[in-house]
Amino acid sequence: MPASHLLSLLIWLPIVGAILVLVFGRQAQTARWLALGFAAATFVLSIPLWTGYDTGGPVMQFVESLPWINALHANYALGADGISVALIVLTTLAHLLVVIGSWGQIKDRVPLFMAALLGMEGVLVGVFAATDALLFYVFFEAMLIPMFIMIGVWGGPRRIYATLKFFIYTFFGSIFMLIALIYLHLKTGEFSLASFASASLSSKEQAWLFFAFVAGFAIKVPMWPVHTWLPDAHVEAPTGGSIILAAIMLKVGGYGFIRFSLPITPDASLEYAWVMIAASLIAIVYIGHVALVQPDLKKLIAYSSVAHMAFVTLGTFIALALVREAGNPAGARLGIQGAMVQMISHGFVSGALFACIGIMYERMHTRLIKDYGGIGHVMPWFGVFWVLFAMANCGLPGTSGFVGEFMVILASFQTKPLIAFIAAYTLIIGAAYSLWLVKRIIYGPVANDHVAAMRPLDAREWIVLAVFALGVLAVGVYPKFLTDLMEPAVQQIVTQLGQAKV
Amino acid sequence: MILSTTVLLLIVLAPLFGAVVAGLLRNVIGRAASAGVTILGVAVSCALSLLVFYQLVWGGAATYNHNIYTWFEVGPVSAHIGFLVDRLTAMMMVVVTFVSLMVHIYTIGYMADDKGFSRFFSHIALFTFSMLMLVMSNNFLQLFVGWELVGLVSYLLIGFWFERPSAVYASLKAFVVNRVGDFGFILGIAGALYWFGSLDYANVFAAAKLPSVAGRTVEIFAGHPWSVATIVCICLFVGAMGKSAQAPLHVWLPDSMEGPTPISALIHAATMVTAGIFMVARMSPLFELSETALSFVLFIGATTALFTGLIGIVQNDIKRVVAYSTLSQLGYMTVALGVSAYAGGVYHLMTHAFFKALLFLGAGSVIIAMHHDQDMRRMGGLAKYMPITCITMWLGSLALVAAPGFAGFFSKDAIIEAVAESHRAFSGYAYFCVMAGVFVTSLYSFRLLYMTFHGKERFVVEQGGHGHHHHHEPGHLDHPPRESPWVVTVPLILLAIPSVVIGWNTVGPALFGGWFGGSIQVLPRNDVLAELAHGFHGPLASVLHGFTQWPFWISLAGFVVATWIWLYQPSIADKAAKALRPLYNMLVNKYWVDDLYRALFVGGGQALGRGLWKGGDAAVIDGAINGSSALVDRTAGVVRWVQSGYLYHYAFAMILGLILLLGGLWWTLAHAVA
Amino acid sequence: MITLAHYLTLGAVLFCIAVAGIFINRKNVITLLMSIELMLLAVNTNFIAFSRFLGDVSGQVFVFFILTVAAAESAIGLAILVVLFRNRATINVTQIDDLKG
Amino acid sequence: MTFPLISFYLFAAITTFAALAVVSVRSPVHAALCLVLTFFSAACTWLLADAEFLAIALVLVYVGAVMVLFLFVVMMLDVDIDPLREGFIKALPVGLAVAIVMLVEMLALIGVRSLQVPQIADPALAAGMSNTQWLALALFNQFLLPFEVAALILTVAIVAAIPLTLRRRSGVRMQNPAQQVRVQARERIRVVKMAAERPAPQPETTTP
Repeated sequence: MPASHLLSLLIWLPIVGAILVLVFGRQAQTARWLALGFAAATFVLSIPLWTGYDTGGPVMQFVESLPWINALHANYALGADGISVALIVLTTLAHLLVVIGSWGQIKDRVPLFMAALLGMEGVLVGVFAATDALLFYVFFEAMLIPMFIMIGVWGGPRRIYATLKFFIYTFFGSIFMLIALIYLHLKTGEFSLASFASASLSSKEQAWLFFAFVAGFAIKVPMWPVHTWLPDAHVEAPTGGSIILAAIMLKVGGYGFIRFSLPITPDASLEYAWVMIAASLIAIVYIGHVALVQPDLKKLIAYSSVAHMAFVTLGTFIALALVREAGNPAGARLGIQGAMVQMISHGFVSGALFACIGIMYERMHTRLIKDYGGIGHVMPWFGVFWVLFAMANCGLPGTSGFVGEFMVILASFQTKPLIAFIAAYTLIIGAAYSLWLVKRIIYGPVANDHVAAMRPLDAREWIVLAVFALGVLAVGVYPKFLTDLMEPAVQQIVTQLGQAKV
Repeated sequence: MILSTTVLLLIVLAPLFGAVVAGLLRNVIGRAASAGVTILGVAVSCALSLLVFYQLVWGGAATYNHNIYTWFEVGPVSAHIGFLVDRLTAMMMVVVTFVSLMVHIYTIGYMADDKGFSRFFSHIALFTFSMLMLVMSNNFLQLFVGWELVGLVSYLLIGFWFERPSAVYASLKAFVVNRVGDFGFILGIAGALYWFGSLDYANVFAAAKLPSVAGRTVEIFAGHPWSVATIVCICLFVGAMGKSAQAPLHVWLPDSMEGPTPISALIHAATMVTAGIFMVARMSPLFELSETALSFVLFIGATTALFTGLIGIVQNDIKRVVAYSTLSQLGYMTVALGVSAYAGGVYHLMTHAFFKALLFLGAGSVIIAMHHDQDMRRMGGLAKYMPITCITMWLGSLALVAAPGFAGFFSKDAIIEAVAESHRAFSGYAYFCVMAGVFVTSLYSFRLLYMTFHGKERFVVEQGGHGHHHHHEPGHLDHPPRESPWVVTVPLILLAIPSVVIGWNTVGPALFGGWFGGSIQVLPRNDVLAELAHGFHGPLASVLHGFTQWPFWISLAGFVVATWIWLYQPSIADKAAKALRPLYNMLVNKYWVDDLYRALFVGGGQALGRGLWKGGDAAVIDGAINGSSALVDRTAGVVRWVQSGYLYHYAFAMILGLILLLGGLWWTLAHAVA
Repeated sequence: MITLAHYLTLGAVLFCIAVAGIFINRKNVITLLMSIELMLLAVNTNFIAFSRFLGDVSGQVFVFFILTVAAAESAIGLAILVVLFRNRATINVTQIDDLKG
Repeated sequence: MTFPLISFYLFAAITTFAALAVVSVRSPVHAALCLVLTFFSAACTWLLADAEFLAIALVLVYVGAVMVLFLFVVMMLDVDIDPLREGFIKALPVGLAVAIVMLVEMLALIGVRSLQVPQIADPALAAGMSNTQWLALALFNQFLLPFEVAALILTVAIVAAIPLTLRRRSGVRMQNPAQQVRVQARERIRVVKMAAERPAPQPETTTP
């Protein structure tokens, strides 16, 4: 395979763009156009990643490796399998949409915002592309900085509390991950993920490492009960920040579980899978009910994100039990595929919902549900989009939200019917909170004069929502393009899971 | 002869095309074109369905079972979009597209003044697409997709007038209650995949018959082994209970009458609500494996058939009466399924689709004439103003009460006799319910007719100059009621024809002739219809036989009572209501089921959510987190005291350290020496 | 004979006097600085004694460096003192608590 | 009791008492003078330990330079000594207690170990050279780099002391040589173009 620098390009192009925006973007308009140019270029460049990924070829493609810190045997090593490719394309697309969507919404310090956004993009691509643990860790932590800036500068009234909570919470978790990485480095002398995966570890070592990784990733996902930073962060974050946070950043946690926990500590993952499964199931039921009663739009969607991401962890960890205990690798593949599709789908759906909330907030400057009502009369197209995304949020077939949940439920039934029974509760509670929300804000008589004065969607907003809608429908109608892309990677993970390390 | 994939695709996609065009371009192409394109789509679909039906039944075409495309494929698990078209499917396709076409045409008149005209057309066309996807599916995935999509369209259409809070509430209720059913349904699908190894019907049915699979049991509750077929079937049937509004998940259907009447006819009478019946019939090879599941089906169906019908007697909203009658009839169909008379259930589904759509559209016609007032207490004597509506409604009602010769007679009579033949658990209870149900049906049907079309006119026609005001007092009309325009009456007539005659030449093959072929499979020991077939000597004979049977006389008794009370002595009804106050209250309050659900699930769910939010998230989790940060803060506050800022304190600290160090050194050395 | 213990005792006594001086003159920076000089003297005495009695030149080299650093320290210390007095008009240490956390 | 020992006791006693005086006398000037005495007597004890070079250096550097600096500062700052003496008596018991505890500890430690050290001859003489030479050899061979660093530290200290104490007085007029050197011609003379003459103002015409 010829050497490719596509991944490097996708990482550094936006970061260079961020610097250029800061340097030349004194004028807000210049900054916007520059950012749009770079985001669009990155997205266009990420398409060959998808089209060029050979599902028949080796699992890791677009591989690059340069010595980085020789003393530690750490390399600047990049590579992408189907999972990474899907997440990277999602990242570049979401950022492009956020640049378009934030066009008029961000009015002060535009260059800084756009630079933070582009920096975020590069770093996120880096997270998904790194095959060296140290490099991964650097990107993993670097991700916090732009988000910290976004929430801290353009956030709402309680932004300081929210940023600190967000930062310290996630940072606290990732410190444990760093310790785990250092331990693995001492053990293997390298930092490459492949060497970590093949390292033989005793069950005690694995248990410690497993919980260290859990600390890092569970907070990121976020899993119950370490989810409370998310609603606060979302409520205070500007729209663009919320979209990136929900659509991409949360995925890093799920990605980490699949990339680190499963291959490196398979035995401990198996042993403690019940903890993760229980936490996921609790999240589905508990968080669903909590979401039901939220008075704040963003909190509601944030809680629903937690409940949906629980399907990701559920799908990931039932896979272990399926491979090892039930001897059912097919079910395990279904579970992991379901988790992955759920991540991509949630990227579209939650991103779209936060974009919708941003559009409402821009017009009304309130996030309280009780201030809205009857928007469908004044913004008909918006109502259509909103209903579509709400339906996707409650997993209606034909939308992306259904695919992942369906696969995970099918797979979890093969572990234990009881698990599927609890997981399927999301069908009811998800519909209840999503559609009750629709009832209160879109339907009904026009609530007040402010609602009546809301202006319809402008072209930019329409495009953003339409692209999200297309994504939601594409994944929902023909998920095969996604599952085929990820199948080799998933198969490899499941094979690895089958081999005990102890 | 082989069915053409193109034709089948066209059947499905034509309404979708109409829906998309009317939906997305409604502001561009205008109202007439939106209606035109959807009607054209559905008409194409209907014509081609008839063609397919013809090819299958008379053209000798083989059953079509092919995948169109793969939805996802993960290892050995694959999910497809594909079609299974056999006679059962073809019948459903014809029913769906025909009723849909009638409703489309009718809608032109009914929704003429509505500003959501184009949106409505786009929705009902989308519904047609979804329903076709459901019935034509050859696998569980697509079945579920169609299942949910019809639920979505039902949701959108019940809440069509979304400025009305009651409509929005009803739509939400319908969707969420359906979701409760889907909860079971998806578990059933997961179970089918797990135990039978596939999502395709054919594979599942084949696998389920294998002795190794059929004999398999699982202990859901410790110590009670259940066969896997029972679990899967009950789970699937829970889905059917949601969609086909069987007790106790029936609560959404009466409320769904908040939607425009055409969709009440199409979705909530003729097609969507029968999806559950269709599904169980489609799954007959599975259900046959589980006596337990069928008994469960029988019990639920019988309960629904009687008790929801009773509520219909006390309703005053014309559409709600019809809605409760639908519930009751769905109960009959379910009973048929429960006694393994799948063909009987499906046959009743078909006849019911025609006459119930007719009744709804007729009710709609009345509602138009009454300026969208639905209360029967403000009607009466409409027969002379709207004869076509009146006559067609009478025909529909006669079909509903199973007057011998009408379509309903053949199907309902077969069900009742099948129940009598059956020896399944609960069949006695079911027999009582269906017999009592016959009386109840007759009672509310004729009550509706009398209160609406006959007797005293209880509305006021205001003559004079204030004809321009648009806010009518209820029961006050500014001109005498008029017969509805032809777009309304033509569908009524077209639906009345099959309601009357369709039984005559279909009953034989459908029920007793094995017309459905392999689509419906019944174990010989369960085959009650085969028992009945011995007594079947053609439709005329059975009509004549019908006059001698109990159901006819019970029904006639209902007619007499209804005529006496509501045509001649209306005061009796009030007296009866007073005399039987507790019973009356129970019926008016729908057995308090709605109140119970509202308190238990809606209130309970919210209270639980609030408790978990305030108590779990805010108090415990955030309490722990903010508490730990507060702890750090407080510790820092204490430690801060050390940093007094006075140099001599630092010096003192250093010296203290030195003393300690020296003391320690001394101590160790002294010990070392010693 | 003068032994190592003699010198070490002298160093200890000087050091303790300096410590006491720091305690009892805690408000007077000048005396504090002088006490520090005394401490350094005590340390130097020890170094010299060890150098002499262990026959190692390093001790004396260190004394040399300590003298250098101590000179630098007192130069800077006094300069700071002068600036402090100029800005605050006092050298009372109890009034200088800018380091307070 | 040999003569060196007697001398040692004498110098040690003077050192001790002078040190006590340093920390206890009231006037800073007296304290500084006592410190001079302390250093001087300490230097004498160093001489007894055959460290001539350092003893002389102590006298020259400390007594000659640092203490004079102290005296300068003490005299230059017009310090009101009374508030600084507050708490002297109060802190005395603690100070003494701490000092005595430390002394006891140290003496105990000395008692434990130092007696085990054997007596040896003057190492410099044993090496056949003077103390200065002995020290210099080590300093310029083994410790050359630290020596240079020490020199640098001293320089830095001297340079730092100057800007710390320097202050610009307002209202003092002084030359800035740098500015004088950098001056350019066009800053001094500005050539302006203007008309050679300007029209005289028109007399106001008054109309009767």
